[in-house]
Amino acid sequence: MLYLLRRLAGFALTLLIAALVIFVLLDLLPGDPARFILGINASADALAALRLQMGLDIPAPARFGNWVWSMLQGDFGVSHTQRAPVAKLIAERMAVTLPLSVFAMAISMAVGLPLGILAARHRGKPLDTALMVMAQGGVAVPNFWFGMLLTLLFAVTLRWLPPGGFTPWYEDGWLALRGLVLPSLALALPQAAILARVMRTALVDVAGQDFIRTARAKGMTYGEAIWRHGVRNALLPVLTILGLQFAYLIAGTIIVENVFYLPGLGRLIFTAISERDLVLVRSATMVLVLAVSATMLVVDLTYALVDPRLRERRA
Amino acid sequence: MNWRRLLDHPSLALGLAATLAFALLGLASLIWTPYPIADIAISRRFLVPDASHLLGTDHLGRDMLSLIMAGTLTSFTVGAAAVAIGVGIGVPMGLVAAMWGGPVDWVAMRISDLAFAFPSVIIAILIATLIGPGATNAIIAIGIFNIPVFARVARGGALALSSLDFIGAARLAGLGKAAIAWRHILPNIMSLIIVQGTIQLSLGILAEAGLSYIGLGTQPPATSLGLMLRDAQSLFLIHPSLSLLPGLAIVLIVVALNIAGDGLRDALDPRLRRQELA
Amino acid sequence: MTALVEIDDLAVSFGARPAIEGLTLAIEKGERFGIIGESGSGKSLTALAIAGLLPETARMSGRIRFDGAPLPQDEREMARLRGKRIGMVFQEPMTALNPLMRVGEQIEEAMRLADEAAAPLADLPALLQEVGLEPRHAGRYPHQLSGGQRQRVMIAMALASRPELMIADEPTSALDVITQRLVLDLIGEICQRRRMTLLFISHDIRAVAALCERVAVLHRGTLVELGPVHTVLTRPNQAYTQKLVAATQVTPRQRVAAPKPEPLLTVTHLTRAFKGRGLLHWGEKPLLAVNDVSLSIGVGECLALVGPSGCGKTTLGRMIVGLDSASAGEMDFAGTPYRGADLPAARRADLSLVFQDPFGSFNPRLTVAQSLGEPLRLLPRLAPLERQTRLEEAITSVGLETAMLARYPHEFSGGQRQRLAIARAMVTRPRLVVLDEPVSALDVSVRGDVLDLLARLQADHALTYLIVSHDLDMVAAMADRVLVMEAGRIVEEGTPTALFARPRHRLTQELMAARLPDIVG
Amino acid sequence: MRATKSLALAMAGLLLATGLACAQSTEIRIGVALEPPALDPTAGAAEAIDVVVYQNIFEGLTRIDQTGAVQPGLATAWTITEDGLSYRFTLAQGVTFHDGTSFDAEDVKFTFERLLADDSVNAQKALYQSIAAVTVIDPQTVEITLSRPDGLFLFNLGRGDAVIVAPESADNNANEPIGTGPFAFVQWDRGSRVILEQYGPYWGEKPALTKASYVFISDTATMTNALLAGDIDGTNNFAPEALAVFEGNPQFKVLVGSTEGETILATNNARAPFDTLAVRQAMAHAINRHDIIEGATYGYGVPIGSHFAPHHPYYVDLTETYPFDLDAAKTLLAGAGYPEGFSATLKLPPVAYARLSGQIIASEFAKIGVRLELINMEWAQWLEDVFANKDFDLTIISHVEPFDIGIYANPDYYFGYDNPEVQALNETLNATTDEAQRKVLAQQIQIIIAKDAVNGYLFELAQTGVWNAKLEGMWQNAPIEGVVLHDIHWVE
Repeated sequence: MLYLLRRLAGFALTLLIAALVIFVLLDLLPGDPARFILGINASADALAALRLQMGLDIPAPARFGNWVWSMLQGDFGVSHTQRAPVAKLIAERMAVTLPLSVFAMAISMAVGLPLGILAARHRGKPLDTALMVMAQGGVAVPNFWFGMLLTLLFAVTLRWLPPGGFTPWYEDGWLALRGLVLPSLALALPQAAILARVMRTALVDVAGQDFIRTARAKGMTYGEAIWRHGVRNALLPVLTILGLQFAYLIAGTIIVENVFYLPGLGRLIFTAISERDLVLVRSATMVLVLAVSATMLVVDLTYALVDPRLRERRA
Repeated sequence: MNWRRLLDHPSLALGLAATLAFALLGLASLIWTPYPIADIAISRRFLVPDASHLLGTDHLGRDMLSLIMAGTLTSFTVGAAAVAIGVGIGVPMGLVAAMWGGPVDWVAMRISDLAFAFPSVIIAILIATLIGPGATNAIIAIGIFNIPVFARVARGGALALSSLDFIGAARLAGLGKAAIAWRHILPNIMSLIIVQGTIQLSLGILAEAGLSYIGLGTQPPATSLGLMLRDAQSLFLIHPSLSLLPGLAIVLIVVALNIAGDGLRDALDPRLRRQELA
Repeated sequence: MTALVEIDDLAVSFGARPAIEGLTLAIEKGERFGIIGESGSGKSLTALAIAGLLPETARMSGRIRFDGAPLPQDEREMARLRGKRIGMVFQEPMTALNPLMRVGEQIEEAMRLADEAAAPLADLPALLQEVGLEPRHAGRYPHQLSGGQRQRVMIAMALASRPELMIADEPTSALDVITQRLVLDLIGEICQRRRMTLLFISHDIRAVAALCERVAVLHRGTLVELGPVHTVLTRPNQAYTQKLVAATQVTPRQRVAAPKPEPLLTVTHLTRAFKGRGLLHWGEKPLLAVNDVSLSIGVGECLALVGPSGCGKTTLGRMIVGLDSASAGEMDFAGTPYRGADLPAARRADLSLVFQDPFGSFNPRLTVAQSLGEPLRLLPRLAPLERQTRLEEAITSVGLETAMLARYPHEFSGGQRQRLAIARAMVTRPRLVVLDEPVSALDVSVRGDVLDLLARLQADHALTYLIVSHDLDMVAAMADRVLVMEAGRIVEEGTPTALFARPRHRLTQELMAARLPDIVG
Repeated sequence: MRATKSLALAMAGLLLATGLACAQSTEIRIGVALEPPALDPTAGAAEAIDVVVYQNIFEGLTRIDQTGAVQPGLATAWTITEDGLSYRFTLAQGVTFHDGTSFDAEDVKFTFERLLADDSVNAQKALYQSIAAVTVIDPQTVEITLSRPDGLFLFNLGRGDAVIVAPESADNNANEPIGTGPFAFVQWDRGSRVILEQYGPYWGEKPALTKASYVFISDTATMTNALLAGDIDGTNNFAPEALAVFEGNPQFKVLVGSTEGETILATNNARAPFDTLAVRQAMAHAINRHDIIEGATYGYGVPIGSHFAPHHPYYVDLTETYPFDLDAAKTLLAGAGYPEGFSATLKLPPVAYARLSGQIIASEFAKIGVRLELINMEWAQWLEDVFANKDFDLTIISHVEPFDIGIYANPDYYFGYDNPEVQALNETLNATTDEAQRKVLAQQIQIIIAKDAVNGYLFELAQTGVWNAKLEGMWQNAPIEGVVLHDIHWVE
């Protein structure tokens, strides 16, 4: 319980500092959002009117305070350029980014973990070598590049799946799902390769430990011992990697969303930045940071849940 | 570490040799490329490979081989500079955290958490809007992402070492914490840092490609492999080689680095080596 | 009697390096067979070869027959044979148990694996009771049990299948003295009751003598001597066995001069509390590793601090040399008061420490000269030439050559490294040396030499020693005075002779009772 | 690659065959590169807004047709007084807004009062400054009086900035646009698409399409894939570099037309050394239009020698004013006191034509000793640095406003050209309504600015649309921003 409180306090502090960093960075942004919205030939009084409307005349510390305070109440402000509540805009995009990251994560785990286990069980044999060569390639292929190749094959040539775009879930869940298949695959490939490598290393490490020998002494074959005792222990280091991978995945979605013209959070930030939409960039970045930090938190807590040693020491 | 021993590992030798080959190819571009990369000649664009242009020319009539040489250099430079930032800030941070412990450790780890919470693309976007896109932007963004990685490696390594008796012996000999970190811990975690360095270098090269691809990395007239991919992607169906060549170069460099990294780990990690013998 | 295990011309090698060569021996049904050997002798590999558990990188030749039949080649069949007919107990019970599984489940798993023939199995509580555990222990995770309890779990697991052969590979060397004896007795008792064949592997000759009927002595992969325990250990034929046996008898050293009564170090009401840092730990109760300890060491005295692991003796030693600071109380070294880490630099040269583990106490990246020279920083006025002389003096005084100064630690054996560690402790010409388990990590055969060296140095340089150890025999041979420590407090004090002859405190009595009998001819 | 392509074609044929079995489609999906930030064309400058809403959702009093001519819109007829100061408009009958409210003269009055109000955020407010009063005569008649004659007034009324909005809905138009056009807004999946549906009670001739989606795809390669995969039916402006994929492909038609975009190497005339005529002339001589048009637009741009659209009736060909001649350029530079050339920055906005032209120009200029440092910028930064603060040496930009030669009469404009002669000519031009006279005046200005080499005149942007071969009725030219759906239909 104390551990949980302490970890939560650290989490909250990290978020607060992150908010400060984001605010300071974005407040220094060169460029006038009002001019961007109104464009080249806008008159000076039109600009002044818009600036006032956007609250750019309030001093910075007060704006920071207001921002954090209203975020805590679930109010993320109103986007300058899109004239819509930021919370609503972010929620719409999360309906794409969240399933995309989760699918990619699920695919990478479903592919990477078994392959890693397979390679570890056949350590040093041709199968291991073959799998690890594939993994090397998988890690090395840039995901945007892979995404494009996937589109050419499955969308342009075979026409099995859409080349991009996204149908909202409420309209047609099946179409929405289909739209996420290729991007998830593109995102998942390098992650699966990394996972396979990590899983293999962790399992090989565990395989050298005494309790595997104990399990074999109890009457298990090497394979059985690895499966029943090795995998669960090897998953502990893998868990840490999974947390880190989520950060990479989020970075990856921003790029992959561009390849597949998906209306995700990454593209929202991207367009918002080029449109100088301070309020939107700030809050959307904050949501991404929150997502990454929350994953780290969940990983830490899961760690404690899975490993009885930690549960006790930290409780 | 005995260098001849290192080269006993064939995959390590292969990985290092390939990495070195690409690095040399890139470095060579500093003094010589078949054609200057700023030399634009629309009249000779999209040439197929021949004797005068071994890999053909691109959409502005620039020599592909020259571009790949220069692009490789940029990719390596960005990756290496980002690793340098990560090592330069992360390792001291990790060592300080491990040596001083307590609140210092807590603060250092919170900073590291904070850096982790900003995916490199986000940092790149933020920096790009502040100082404009460019290779520097990519270096900083990837570098910041590297800091917590190295901080954790250094901290973990230092903590594992700090329970060993020679650290106690050094304290008895009157060495301060900084001196112990410098003289006793750093040399012993160097192999960890080198291995992590190769991994981060390959990740950095990939990240640079990604950032250049979305327009936040290297800017013309300079070039990088990622930028070449970006320039060529819309021409993929018409002139596939323009994107296949830099793409292949990225894949090969990253694979070479990873093989070298794996080999180094096997060769340097005493725990693995002991396992091999026991 | 027929043989249960027959080993014929066994050879095991790793690459070009042979680990066992031409080993032939047989273990009879129902007998208790011991294998003695130092590290690297191949004794554990022999056990693994019998169980078919050799590492993948090992190459094996020769024949092993179990109950008349050759060991099956098929991995699954071999595994089932292990599961049903062989039980194994390993050295390190912490790592030998799966940390993520309750121990009860781990024992049940062993039962299920042996259940294929539907033999009536002992239920879990009965099994736990047999190894001296309570039913509630089944629900615990390995880290929630003590070392002895974990080893009992291991034994229960080995027994779960009612095996014919029990292989115990150094089952007690990771345990403290008292537990060690209890576990040994338990193994012996169970083998007797179940009429089980035992293969007991150890470097501890007295443990083998206490438990086994026949013994094989292994040295560098070859069989040195084989025969009934009594014969081999009381009238050894081979020089190597003789040396091993001799090493178990620690001869009391000669006192040159009686210790002077004036104290060099006094410790008054010293306490060291460990507690979690930070605001959120304020409610937790601090752990008192050292609790209100007072003692004094006279000039030229050799004081020993004994006690089970975790009693706080090492923490006390670390505070004395200034590696750790007391939470309360004070120390005084030759007129300088201090609390630990605040020991003034000028005084540090007069105090030194010899660490337990000769492998971890040297930075692998520094030459011996660099490591040995490090404490000389405490004497900044030393001329460079003088420094060199000091180093050479120190290394020759521990019986090594000056040419070795240029080498790196990995080029030395364990015994040599411990000599180097002693040399490093001597290089500043200290007055008090704290010896933390100075020989327990060494092979038996070199222990005697190191102890002799320590005794000689004490005589030559009029040193004062504080020995921290759990080894009663060593302490009896070395110390002028003994302090017994338990849970952070000193519970008994006296000369070794008086204390060991008439122990008054319960702990001292237990420690004495746990001593294995000497080998007497 | 050939194999992939032909396989793709085969598959496309298959899909088409299945498509034929269905009834004649009345739906269309159009790919556009930029997503609008909001959908109110009267409160933002983004072209992307007009691409979606102009003449589809919203209509103005007049409308611009695909030749660039002014046609009646919500005003079916008008009369202009002799002095050119008073316009009386007759409004269409039976017009309703998409929310059901009716349209009348009060809406027109509201629209212009809103546009001209102090707190108005209309980006083109300046264009309508000549309006003195809007008077409702009766529900079907409205009179607008001007403070000075304005030759472009009717054209400006046809712009997206002056579409008629209703007081009931105007505030929500950014997110839920309500107009009088043939298509009504249905939904906007931000980041993805906007969907429009035919508005049943539309007052005019009904369009053929019943539903249209605008799909936002910024990346050219992705757009190519989407077209090839049949995920979209066409796009109004496709990147010229990849047009080769669709040329000669019978499934697609490529429409190449004109735009109002004069692409120029804008030069800071107020800053040394560009305040020297000889320097600007030297640069003009060093511009290789052929290579730039080939390299940056793959041959689809039309060379220009002044700031004027080649398809406009007033156009004069001035491309040979300063022919490509590096020697002449060097001589001029030496004469101006720069025998070794000089260094300067070239700030480039994030559009392909600018980035590519910039690289080519930098390479050319290097040959006369002018060393350019390329600085790539995002739009907002460009607007701030270059456009608002005039902190630049050179930049490349396409001026897409129709008939915008008047910017050369504004000495405060970002390129800092201050020539009283041009200012006087422009004033006369604005006050002149006679076509022949206007033409003479406009041509005079064209010649002066070309001779003065105010900016480097590069090319007129082309509009290169790619459409499904079975689509008809798309605008080939872009006299004004917008993808007008009214006439688009599927044919067999």
